[in-house]
Amino acid sequence: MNFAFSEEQEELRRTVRSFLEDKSPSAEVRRLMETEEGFDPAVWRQMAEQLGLQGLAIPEEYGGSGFTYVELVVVLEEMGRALLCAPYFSTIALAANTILHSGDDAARKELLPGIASGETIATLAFTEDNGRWDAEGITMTATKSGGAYTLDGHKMFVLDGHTAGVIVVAARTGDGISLFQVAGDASGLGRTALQTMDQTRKQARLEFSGVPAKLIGAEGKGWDTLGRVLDLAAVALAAEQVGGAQKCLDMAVDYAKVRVQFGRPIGSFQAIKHKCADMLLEVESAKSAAYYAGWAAAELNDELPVVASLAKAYCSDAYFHAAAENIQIHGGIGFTWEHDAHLYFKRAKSSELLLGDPTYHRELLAQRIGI
Amino acid sequence: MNFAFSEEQEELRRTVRSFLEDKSPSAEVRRLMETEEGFDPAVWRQMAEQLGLQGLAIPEEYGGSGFTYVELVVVLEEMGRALLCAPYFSTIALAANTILHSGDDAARKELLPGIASGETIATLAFTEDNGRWDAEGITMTATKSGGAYTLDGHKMFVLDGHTAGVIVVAARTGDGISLFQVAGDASGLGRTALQTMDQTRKQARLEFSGVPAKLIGAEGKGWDTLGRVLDLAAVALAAEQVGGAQKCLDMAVDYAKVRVQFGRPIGSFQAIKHKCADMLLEVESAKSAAYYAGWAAAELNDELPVVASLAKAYCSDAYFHAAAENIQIHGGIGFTWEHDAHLYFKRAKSSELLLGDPTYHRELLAQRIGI
Amino acid sequence: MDFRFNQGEEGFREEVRTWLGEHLRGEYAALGGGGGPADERGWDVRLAWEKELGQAGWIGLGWPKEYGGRGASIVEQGIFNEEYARANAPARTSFFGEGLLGPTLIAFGSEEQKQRFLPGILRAEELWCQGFSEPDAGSDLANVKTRATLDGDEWVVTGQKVWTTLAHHAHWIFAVCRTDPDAPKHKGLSFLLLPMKQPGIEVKPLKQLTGSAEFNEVFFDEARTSADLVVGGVNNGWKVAMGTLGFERGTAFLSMQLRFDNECQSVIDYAQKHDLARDPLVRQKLADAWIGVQIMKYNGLRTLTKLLATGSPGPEASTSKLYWSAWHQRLGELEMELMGPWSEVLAGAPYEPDDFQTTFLASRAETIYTGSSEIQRNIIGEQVLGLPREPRPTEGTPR
Amino acid sequence: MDFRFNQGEEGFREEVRTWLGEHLRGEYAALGGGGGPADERGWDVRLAWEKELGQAGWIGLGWPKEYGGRGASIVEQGIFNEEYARANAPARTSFFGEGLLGPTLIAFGSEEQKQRFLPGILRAEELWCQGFSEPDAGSDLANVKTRATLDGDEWVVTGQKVWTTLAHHAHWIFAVCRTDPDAPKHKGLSFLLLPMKQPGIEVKPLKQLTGSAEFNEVFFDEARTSADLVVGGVNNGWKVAMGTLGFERGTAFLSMQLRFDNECQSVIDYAQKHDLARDPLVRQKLADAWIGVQIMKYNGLRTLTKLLATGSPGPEASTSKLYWSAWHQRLGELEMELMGPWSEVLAGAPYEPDDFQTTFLASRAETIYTGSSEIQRNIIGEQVLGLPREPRPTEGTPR
Repeated sequence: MNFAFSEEQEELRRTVRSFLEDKSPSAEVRRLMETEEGFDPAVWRQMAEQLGLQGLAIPEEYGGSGFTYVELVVVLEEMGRALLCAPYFSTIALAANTILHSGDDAARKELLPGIASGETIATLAFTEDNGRWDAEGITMTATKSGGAYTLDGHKMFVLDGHTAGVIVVAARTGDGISLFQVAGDASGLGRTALQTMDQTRKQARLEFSGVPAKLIGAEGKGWDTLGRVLDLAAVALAAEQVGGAQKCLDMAVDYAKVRVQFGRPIGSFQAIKHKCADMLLEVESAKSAAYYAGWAAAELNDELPVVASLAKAYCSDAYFHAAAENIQIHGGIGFTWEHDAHLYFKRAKSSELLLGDPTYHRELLAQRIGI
Repeated sequence: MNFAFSEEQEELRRTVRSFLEDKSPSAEVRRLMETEEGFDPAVWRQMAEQLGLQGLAIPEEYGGSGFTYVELVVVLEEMGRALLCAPYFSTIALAANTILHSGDDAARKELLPGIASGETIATLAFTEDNGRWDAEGITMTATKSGGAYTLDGHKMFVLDGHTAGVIVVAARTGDGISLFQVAGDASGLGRTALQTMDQTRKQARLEFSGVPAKLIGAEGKGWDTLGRVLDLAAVALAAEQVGGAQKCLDMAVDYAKVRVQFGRPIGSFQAIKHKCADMLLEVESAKSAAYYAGWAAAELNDELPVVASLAKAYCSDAYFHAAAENIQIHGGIGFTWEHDAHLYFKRAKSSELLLGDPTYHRELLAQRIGI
Repeated sequence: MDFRFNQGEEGFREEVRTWLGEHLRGEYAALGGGGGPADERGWDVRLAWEKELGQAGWIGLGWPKEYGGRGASIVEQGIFNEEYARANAPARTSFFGEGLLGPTLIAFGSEEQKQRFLPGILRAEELWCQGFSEPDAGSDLANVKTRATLDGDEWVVTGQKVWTTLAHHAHWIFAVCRTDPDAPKHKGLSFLLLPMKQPGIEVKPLKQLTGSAEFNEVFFDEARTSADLVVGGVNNGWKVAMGTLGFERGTAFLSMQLRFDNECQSVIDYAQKHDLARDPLVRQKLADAWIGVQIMKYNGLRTLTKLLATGSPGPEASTSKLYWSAWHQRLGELEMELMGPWSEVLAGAPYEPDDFQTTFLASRAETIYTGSSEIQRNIIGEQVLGLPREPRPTEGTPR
Repeated sequence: MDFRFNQGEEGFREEVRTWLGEHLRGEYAALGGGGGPADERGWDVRLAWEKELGQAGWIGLGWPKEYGGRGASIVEQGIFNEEYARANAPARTSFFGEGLLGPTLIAFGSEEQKQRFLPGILRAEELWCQGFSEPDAGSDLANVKTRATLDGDEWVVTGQKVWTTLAHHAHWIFAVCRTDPDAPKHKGLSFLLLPMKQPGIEVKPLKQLTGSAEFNEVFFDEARTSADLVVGGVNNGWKVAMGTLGFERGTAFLSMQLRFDNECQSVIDYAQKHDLARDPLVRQKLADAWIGVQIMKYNGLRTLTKLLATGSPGPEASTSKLYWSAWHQRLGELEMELMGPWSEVLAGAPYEPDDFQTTFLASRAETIYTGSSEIQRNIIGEQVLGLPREPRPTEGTPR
């Protein structure tokens, strides 16, 4: 019984934090979020080459270093804390997980090494205009002609869809939901970057018209893979949320210690002190949930579906609450553009809705525990 | 445009408050709540004879004094404040309203004068084991044989059902829901007082086996009457809730001013002060809702169904919150039996559930405003 | 208790409606009810419209007739605001002059000051802005640091104000400045009037989380104004400023409530249009939002009645800001929930939130400005409920 | 990170299970896990059971072996508590002796005190109660007014304690008394041990809103105890009492979590049995309650790990009381909501709430006793987050 990170994992955290403090300070986040691409290719390369972050949890046989999901949780938490602008979540939590769990060894061998090395940016095109994260939400169709597939229709809200070199697409054939691999520059593929409220994570709309696609895994078995990937991605997102929430708490507490009103630091007033205490309770509880879920993801055990929804629901609420309270505690300065509080606030909201909101995940959890 | 009580209405309030301070102090509430009957017949008589409270809103032609629902709201608010143990709500808000709006002038002439004079205690037997407050909840049947009706089945949670001399019963005939008048001592009627968590308002279970009953109003048209009565009763209950909530706020504020901890009155701490401020906001808002609903009830205008549900939903939440915070602010003494805080807390919960809980009324409101 | 208006009041309502019907046309009508302080689109049209209002005598509606107002009753002011909002007429540009400085001058100003400034407000020819908040005096007005010293027949002012709405358009600013640095905190302040268009004043827009700049920073670097432009006497600024803050409440709440009512309805419409209103969870939240905005109305009508009867609002008025700011924040969150992933998509570049997104973002500021929710709870606890104050190191009174 | 137990720990679990399987039979098993402090039913059976536990060495599990304990690790203590709760074994009677006084004596007591009192606890022959709270010292222990003066070789104690669980059954009380009225508030206190069965001590049950008396008032009227029964030295009681409060946390949270888990499941069962679990609103609330109790478990395991690694719990431990008391209150409210009008009907006369009703009522006390939620937030804010304290007229430290 040991609910703690190992010394190696703590060392990884320190390394990543120090790297991100250097490469993703507020000024850099603000510079990148104003660009359409939304990331710095040089930093992306360094993440792969210097720290091996992209390949961290990819098995060694596919060019990664074979660490577990627990290490991934550590990395994602730090990225959430730093508001890193980079296609890491889309490439690793969505695309790499999908390829890894697709049962398609050829696809793994073809795609994972490029991801691990940082060469390939990838994503998963799942949602459509209906915005749903369940199987019924997938209505795009794939047509088989000869041995080849073509895709027609559209995908919406695709994370980093306009910059990804490889897009894994969920679409329907006569056999059901299937997974396809499409090149970012495929003919017939139109990609439009969306202007988003949270500018630190980019989204795109993808229009497919007769786009040639390659099947990943077995036709009609796509949901088996996607169900698991959604759970794994929820755990990854919960970890990001925990990092962001802790940062909001840190900002609020630091400010409450130095900001003086009525002759006292505002943190000495119970109204502020008790807000911070409640934030701590929620942030610590969110950590417990996300870390436990990280372990279940590493073990791929039976608890995973339940704790994934649990962590996503709880961490979403905790992050949004912490980000909102952080603005309130900062007072006037807290809602200016120049202060970072709003960046976390917007990220908290976009993360809350990504992969389904807390209401959706509580319902999912109810089903999964047999209510 | 005038949203205030008239000087006469304020005088009525002062009179009722002073009467109840005299007749329904804490010791008397505690004495009566331990009895099975749950009220003092002498006080009930004085209410009628000295103050004319039972006949207040009953038209003069039926022996009342013909005041409006606004005056009734004032009286009920004071009764809620004093936790008066008496069958006033059941007799006036439920039974008298049902008879008055039944369209049955013979029944009005037969029953209302007795109610107005304080001779008759009456109630409405609506709910059954299913606890529902909608038409579907009524399953008890009435059988017509010759010109006479008999009732079979049971009613549950009937307010003051074991002490009422006249029981208005909602039951089904082939034509639908109909209203019946049954004497409290009718043959075939079994009455069992329930032990209730809130001891200040008594409930009973009624078993009917071939009980002779007299039709009130037209057969099958009972729901037309009951629908209106439920709205009027909701307004009455909201008024009671407002009185109780204000009392909880008063108790909490008074205590916070004198209770010293850490060398200061606890009301000087923001944690307590801000709780009280939030309570004030809710109590004042509850008043606005209940008073406005009282006016709509007096006018019997089109707004009534909507504002009745609005007031019931909001005042229920406000009262429960105020009663719970009152205990918290009192600390240890607040959860002892000897302190009155728990009496209000229990009354708040029973009132919250009576006539349907806030969730039920919000749904009803949504339907009523066309959502 | 009666919620109908009397004949005279209904007549006044008819007059307002008729006038708006005749004048709110063409480019004025096209503007719609939008136009926040940061919205530069149609600014000239809004100014022209405001002058039309002034010519017709709608500015200074509640001011005494001797100062050029119409002496309208509070109910009439409420009716005007209500009809104005209902007609979706342009956002007002003379709020700070009409609502705050005018009443302050009428109460505290010299006869010369009244003669000099009231007509410009009534004709919408001189726009005002308010210089109270400072970086170190957010909720704590007594902590104002902007200094004013007398140099011959002129005040020389140096310092900084923040959260100054409309500063870039205003001709004048009324500002609380420290004129006696040695006096106890709230005893050394004066309420000065300064012309904005001078070298010593610089206005910088303060961009908010919405991407636009509803507020400004105003920097004073030896800005100058005439020595007689101090309102209510030198070192008496605290009292005058408290008076101004009192006027801030006014009767605007009815039109505000109407605006919120419209917004609530648009949320319900959105839910129905997108087939979300059948979801029992959504229905609860919509009903809750609707209840909230109705109670805002009832509370407002009670306040109005109290004002009419006693000249001062009841306890429910002090809770108004706390109430609506929290309600509006919840509504913004509901709007995002209903929009789901679409809530992330902006209407345009570079950063153009739609109405729902703007509510969600801008409502975070509403629980902070003009007295944060925490300060409101202090005020209610201490001034309404009479709970004891905290031991305070300074003597400042919270705004 | 690994949530599996090692072989030794699994072996220990097996040992506990086997022993409970063999001994928890007959009238012991019939008692079930119930039996709050106010529940007199089966008291003699509970006492006999506690002695069986003592004989088998389960009392003082975590005490050092030299004082008769088993020196069990924190994980083993957690496992024992977990299995004990899972087996639905009777509520313990020796909590105050085993969990609070024992560790306090081991840390602060004299050798004579240890020899005199530890064996009686380990054999469940002497029961203890705790005399800290007073009517005027609810959250403010430094404000204790009960006086103790030395009269020859005896302390003479006069005053009153409240919220004293089990006082009517206890043989001894450990009480914080004021021994130097002239010293600063928390410097004049001593930690005394007094026999309960004496003319100077009167115990009165304190009836709660549940209708039963979980707590007592204890009145001291020249009660006496031997001069040497002061723990940790005269006028050093503040430090000793703080130590005792520290032990209060212990490892009981895992069994508490398990109890809450069971209760949460019974709520889910109730909803399903009464066909309420198909309602989307109810499903949200059930899922939320379930999430809450799971997170309580995860938090507990993190605390356990920190305790193992560093000897002191992490920040999440300080939030535990705040968390579970709020969760349990919400659960109680959900229980009432699900029961609907049936929630009003008591199981029997005169006032006999069922399990759900008891949770609803008793949980109001849980956010108050052993440090109210407000005090907990102060502690977290100041001691964990390092936020500045308020200016305080007295020097008392909040409990």
